[in-house]
Amino acid sequence: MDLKFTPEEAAFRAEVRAFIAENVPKDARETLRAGRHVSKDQLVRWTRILNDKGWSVPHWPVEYGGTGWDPIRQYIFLDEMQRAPAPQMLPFGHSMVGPVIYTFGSDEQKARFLPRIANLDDWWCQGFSEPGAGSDLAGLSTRAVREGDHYVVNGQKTWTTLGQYADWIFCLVRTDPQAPKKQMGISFLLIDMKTPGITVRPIRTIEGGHEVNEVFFTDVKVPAENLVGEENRGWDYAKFLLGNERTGIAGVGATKERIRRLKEIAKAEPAGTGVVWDDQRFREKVAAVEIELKALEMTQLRVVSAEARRGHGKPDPASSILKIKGTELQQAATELLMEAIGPFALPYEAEEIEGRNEPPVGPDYAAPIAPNYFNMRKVSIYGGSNEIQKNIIAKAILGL
Amino acid sequence: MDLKFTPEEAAFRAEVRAFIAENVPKDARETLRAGRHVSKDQLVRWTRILNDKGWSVPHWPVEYGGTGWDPIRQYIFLDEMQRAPAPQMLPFGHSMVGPVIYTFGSDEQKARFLPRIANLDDWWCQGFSEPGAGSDLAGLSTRAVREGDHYVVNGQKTWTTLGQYADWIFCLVRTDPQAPKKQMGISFLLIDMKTPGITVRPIRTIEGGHEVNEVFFTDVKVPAENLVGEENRGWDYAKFLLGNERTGIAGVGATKERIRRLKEIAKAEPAGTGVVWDDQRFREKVAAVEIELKALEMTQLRVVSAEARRGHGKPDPASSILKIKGTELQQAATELLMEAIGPFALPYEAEEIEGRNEPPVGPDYAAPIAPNYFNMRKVSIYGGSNEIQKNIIAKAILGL
Amino acid sequence: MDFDLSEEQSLIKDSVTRLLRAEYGFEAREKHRAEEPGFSKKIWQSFAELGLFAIPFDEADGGLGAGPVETMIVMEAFGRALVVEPYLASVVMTGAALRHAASAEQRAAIVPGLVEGTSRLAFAFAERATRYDLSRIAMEAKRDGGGFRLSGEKTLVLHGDTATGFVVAARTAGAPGDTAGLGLFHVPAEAQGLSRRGFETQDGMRAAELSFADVIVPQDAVLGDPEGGWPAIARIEAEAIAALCAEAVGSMERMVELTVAYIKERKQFGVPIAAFQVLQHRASEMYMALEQARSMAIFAAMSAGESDEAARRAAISAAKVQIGRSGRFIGQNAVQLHGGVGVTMEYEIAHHFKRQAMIDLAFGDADHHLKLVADAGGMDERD
Amino acid sequence: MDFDLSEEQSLIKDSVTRLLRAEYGFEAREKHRAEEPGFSKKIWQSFAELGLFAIPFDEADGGLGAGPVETMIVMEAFGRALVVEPYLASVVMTGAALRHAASAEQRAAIVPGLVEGTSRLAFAFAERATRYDLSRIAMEAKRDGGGFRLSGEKTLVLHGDTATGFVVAARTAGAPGDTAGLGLFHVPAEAQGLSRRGFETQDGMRAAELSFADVIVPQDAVLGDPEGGWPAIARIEAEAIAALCAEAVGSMERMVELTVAYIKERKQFGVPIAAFQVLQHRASEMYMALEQARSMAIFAAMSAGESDEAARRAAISAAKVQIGRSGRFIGQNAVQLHGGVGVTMEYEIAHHFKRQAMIDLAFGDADHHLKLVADAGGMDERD
Repeated sequence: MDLKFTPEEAAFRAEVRAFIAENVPKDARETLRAGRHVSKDQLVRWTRILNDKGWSVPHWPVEYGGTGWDPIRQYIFLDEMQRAPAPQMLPFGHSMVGPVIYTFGSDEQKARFLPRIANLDDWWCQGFSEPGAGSDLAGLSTRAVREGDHYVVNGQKTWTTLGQYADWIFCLVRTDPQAPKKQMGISFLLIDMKTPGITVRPIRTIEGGHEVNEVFFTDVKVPAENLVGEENRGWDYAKFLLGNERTGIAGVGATKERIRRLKEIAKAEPAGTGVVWDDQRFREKVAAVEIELKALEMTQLRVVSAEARRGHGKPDPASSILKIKGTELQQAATELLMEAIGPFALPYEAEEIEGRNEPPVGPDYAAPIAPNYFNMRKVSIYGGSNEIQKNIIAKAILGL
Repeated sequence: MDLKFTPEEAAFRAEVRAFIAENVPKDARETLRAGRHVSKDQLVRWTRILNDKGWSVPHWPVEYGGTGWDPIRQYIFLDEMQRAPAPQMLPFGHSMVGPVIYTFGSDEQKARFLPRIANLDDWWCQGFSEPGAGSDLAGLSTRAVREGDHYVVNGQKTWTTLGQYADWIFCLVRTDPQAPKKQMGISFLLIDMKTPGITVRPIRTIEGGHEVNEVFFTDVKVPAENLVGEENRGWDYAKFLLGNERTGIAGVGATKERIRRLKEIAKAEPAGTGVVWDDQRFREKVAAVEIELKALEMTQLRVVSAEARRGHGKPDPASSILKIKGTELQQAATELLMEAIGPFALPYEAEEIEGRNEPPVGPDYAAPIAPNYFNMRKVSIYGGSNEIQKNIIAKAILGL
Repeated sequence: MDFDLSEEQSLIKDSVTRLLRAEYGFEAREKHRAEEPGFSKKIWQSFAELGLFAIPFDEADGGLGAGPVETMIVMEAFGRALVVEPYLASVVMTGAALRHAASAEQRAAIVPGLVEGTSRLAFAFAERATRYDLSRIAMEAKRDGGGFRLSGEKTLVLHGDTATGFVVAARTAGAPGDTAGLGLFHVPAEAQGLSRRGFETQDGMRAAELSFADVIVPQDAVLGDPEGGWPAIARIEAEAIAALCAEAVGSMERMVELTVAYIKERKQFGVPIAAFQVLQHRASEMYMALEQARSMAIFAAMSAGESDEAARRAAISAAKVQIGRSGRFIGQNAVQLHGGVGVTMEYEIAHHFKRQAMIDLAFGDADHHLKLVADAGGMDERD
Repeated sequence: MDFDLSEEQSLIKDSVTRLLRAEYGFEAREKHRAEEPGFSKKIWQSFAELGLFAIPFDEADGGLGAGPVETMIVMEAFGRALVVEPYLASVVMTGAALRHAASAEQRAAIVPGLVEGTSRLAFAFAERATRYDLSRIAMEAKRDGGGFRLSGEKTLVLHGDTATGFVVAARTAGAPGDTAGLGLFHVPAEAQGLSRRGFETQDGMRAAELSFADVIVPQDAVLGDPEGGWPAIARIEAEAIAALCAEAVGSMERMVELTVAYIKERKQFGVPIAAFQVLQHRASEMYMALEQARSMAIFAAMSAGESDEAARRAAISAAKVQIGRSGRFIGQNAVQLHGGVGVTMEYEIAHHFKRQAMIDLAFGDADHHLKLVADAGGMDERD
């Protein structure tokens, strides 16, 4: 047991840190440090810089553009990305459909899609959730009927994150409604968003932003070559996909960055004869989050290190802890930001996401704080709600 | 809506307070203020003082020795008793078997038992719980078989509080094992503890004390005249009994008294260059408990006042809130006492309950603190665990 | 002690409830707030017709002579419906200013317009550095001939963008943090030198920044002693907090109701999710948090008129702590139990959640008030 | 970075685990602590035979030259079994005193007895007003000829009633609260003028009050600089806390295990209570609290040897916070889920619960350490 990073790991961290510091676009970094969302353009630019370096899809097999890093190095890389902060890769291509394609896809699919994912030439979105299904993903009802060399797709997907920008969507569709179990008879289709019959309707989320969408399919013709793997085996690929995204789920680096900002604001924001940071109780609340976060970071390293031993790609049920605690801490940090800014959380800037026109009401760091707090309520709901994660721990770890 | 006590209610409170202040035995009061248990003798003396005044069973019908007070006055009386602090009446005769006897008992039973309960001439204990039954009270298996003018009782009861002092025990026993539902076929028997075949075995509880017992029945002959009400209807009487003890379940007055002691200790106990009370965080934790307690007191008054309107004896499912929050605050106060005394919680005084021989290690107020904290864990378990109470709220109030 | 409503109180409650049920469903509410001044003038007029604006004022001033309990009843109903009309700003806050500081003549001049709903005042106190300490006011009011000259900036003025006038707290002496040297001034919106910039708030209401460039007001614009306004300011704050507590409770009640209904109806894995015991218990905990908050809103209403300042402050702060904690717990869990739809603008629940968050931050959040209670030695019984 | 045990570490772990499994079940433990010195001399000798007492000492001193990770392994195993033998007092705490303060000659004289288990030292630092600040020591050590004269009282000396000697922290200069002016003294139990009163502790161990009436010790009883003992005291505290964290984690692990087993077996309403989802989730939360605590116990072990005092203190305090919170959460819920039997002496769970409570109060409870972390500005990354 050696609980320090090795000199090689430390050197790797330094290399990553230096590269990010030198190369991340300044505007993107400032956007993130202010707690705002990066634009599509900022994300594309940064992905291409990383791709030029060979680091845009580090966890992929080397033959498809990956780096060959072990899990600890992948963890360090992600941690540094979150802490910089640098724009994070969108998971949809990078961690979701990419690994599905290189694992289960045809050679043609690999050649056609993977390089374009690595360079963010194609913007992917996810078509899993449906209205009324929630955490019961397999209860989906979007239908795909094979007609000659096409599937005809009808149905509706929802919670499609950033679908408004997407070039492609990967969907779970029901190809055999007569299958004896609902998990059977599902297929995994890649669909060009420009296909006729697809409509995207924005969903306005709690903070006022447009991050998710509904996607409607009306007689959408999808070439059969866009089926991944075998027909009616899509549920297996979906499970693979969902179990795949473990490292970084806790968002430790992002929460660290948020706490850095929190301290900055608490030290600037007037309260009484001094500033918010003067209050012992406030400092203790911040420290309490930092301590839980340190514990979580160690827990994450233990999970990552066990994965390194056990071999890649087998999800550890302990990663449910990372999901639960990680999201709780993300939420706790946004709560503390609200408390720090206090009454100046009140003004709403409708233009916030697109860039502002008028001078802000109150300090210029105030505007994103309440929206972030509101928006972060989603993290304990999505990706398998925290209640579902506790079921997983009870069953898979404790045998209850 | 008038949210102040009426002048008559205020005058009543003053009268009660004055009577308690003048009459409660000093030694008993000091025992309680130090967070220790009163002795049997102290309790008997105080009950008889109250009984002379006509106040030992205030909630009983006037014909059996009650006062005719409305629920608000009963609440005020109990609150003053807890805050004084004065020894509280043992519930077993006073609030449990007493009301069962005057409601369902025969005239002979009323005449024989009620005056002796009011004067604590008979010490009663409760024979409901059995090993393995827990919150599933109706799953009991102690058998009573009618033989001529006697029942013959065999079985085991447990968690019999202060059974070591008891003259009588009231028991739920199974008289008809063939009944179609487990709630049927149960009878309610009054049993003299001196009857041959009864053995009492002490259970040592977590803090080292002897508060509860197991009671074993081997061919115990109980006269049939000691059956309350009808055979096989005991479950109805038990439900009546359990739903009856509502006022005071929250222990608001007792927690207030505990917080008074907590502040006293925190202001005496050295920490750094001052005392524990100097720490802002500590004071805030105490204030947080006091605020929840104030809220609970108001909630309790609302429940009591609703009961006054609705008529006596119908339990309000909202009293589950009183049980849950009340026990949480009782526990919170004992936790804060532990934190206040800090390292001097460590020494264990085996003789604590019986009176001490040696000088204490550390301050003389230290010894009962850890035992009280340990012992108070029981309050969220017994009387229908707090989990069961939440089930009740979900079902009876929210309709879930 | 009696928790039943009197006949008059029941009447107020029933009439408000009836009006809101008919005119203030969630979709109607979204329409009301999209109207030009940020609320519905028609609804505002209906409130006037019900006599709601007369509640806190003395009968001698044309009011109903009712008290904090009646305000609680109205605000609780408003909280349920997420009412966006400026009742708190105009009737509760500036109403308190008029009652506690203004002369009979001033009240005779101002109150009738408020009661009829033809004028709407807003209370301007906050500045960049005020945060939760209302004595921390820097804006100057200098004697100028027979009147005063006001210069400086106010911010976060609730409903300030469409108010017909303001009650402005400004400093005639001393320094920010001093309770002495503060005065209250009645300033019409069209006063020379006063400009404002309106903005939307996170919870769908409106507010404004005000800029005072040598605004001259006459002597009779001064409400009470120009250097001794603090006691009135403290009372405005206490009454505002009590009203907010009631509003918060109404909103919490609605959230519990919506959530219980949602989990009964929403199916997953083939059963209503209300079948899951953890959700049942969560709902029970939400209900308990609601009832504890309700108790403290009642306590706040009981105590808002308390003349002993220390006792009043302790009670009001304690209520604000409970409301903040209950509101956060209920709000977060209501959203959580709604799942994805809970974080969309299309469902009512998100709007309650945001309102709760803003109520917590108004006049000091839960931890701010916890510190105040602790610093005062706790909730010692004074009886 | 590597969380696997080395071969030597696995060996230690396996041998301790094997011994405890065979000789230290719950009933055996109750017998051990009922023995005369408050623990089992036979078990103590078995520990010696396994080489556990040699762990922290340098090979040059007759030790194994192992470090905090090995101590963590042993303490975690001890925590699971609720071991009452004075390992923490004698090996961890006074062992740290010897390593950080004593000269080679002193170590040569004292360490062999400790390693063999024939002598047992206890660390006497606490006084009535020390609480959680180890610099708050009043007891005097005055120069007297070639040695020192010790006068005053020590209390809460863990396992002090049967120790063969003490390491005593006493003041040679300055006032309580000064870190300067403290020295460490090795005092045999039979020293003239030293009396002790033993007592039982809440968690079933033993401790003592010591009274020093002009106890004379020679110069070579001084461990290190008689006025510069603070750095060593700070290290004793850090290593003791790290060891306690590991012990606490072992005990938490056992509580989670016992509770999971209990709810699977215990039936109510005709089903195992593990069928109730709220209990499943509670168990999951206990497991999470355990894993978070385990992570911080590892972090404490990593940091116990850290030479940068600020970094060490922050890490150790952070670990103590996490352990305190996890221990309380797990302990309280383990008892709750056991129901009535959870609050009896007859079940193992109550004893773990009490031990956790006492660990929290040893060297500062969770909130004390939270304040320390906060006062230091938080857990800023130093990398």
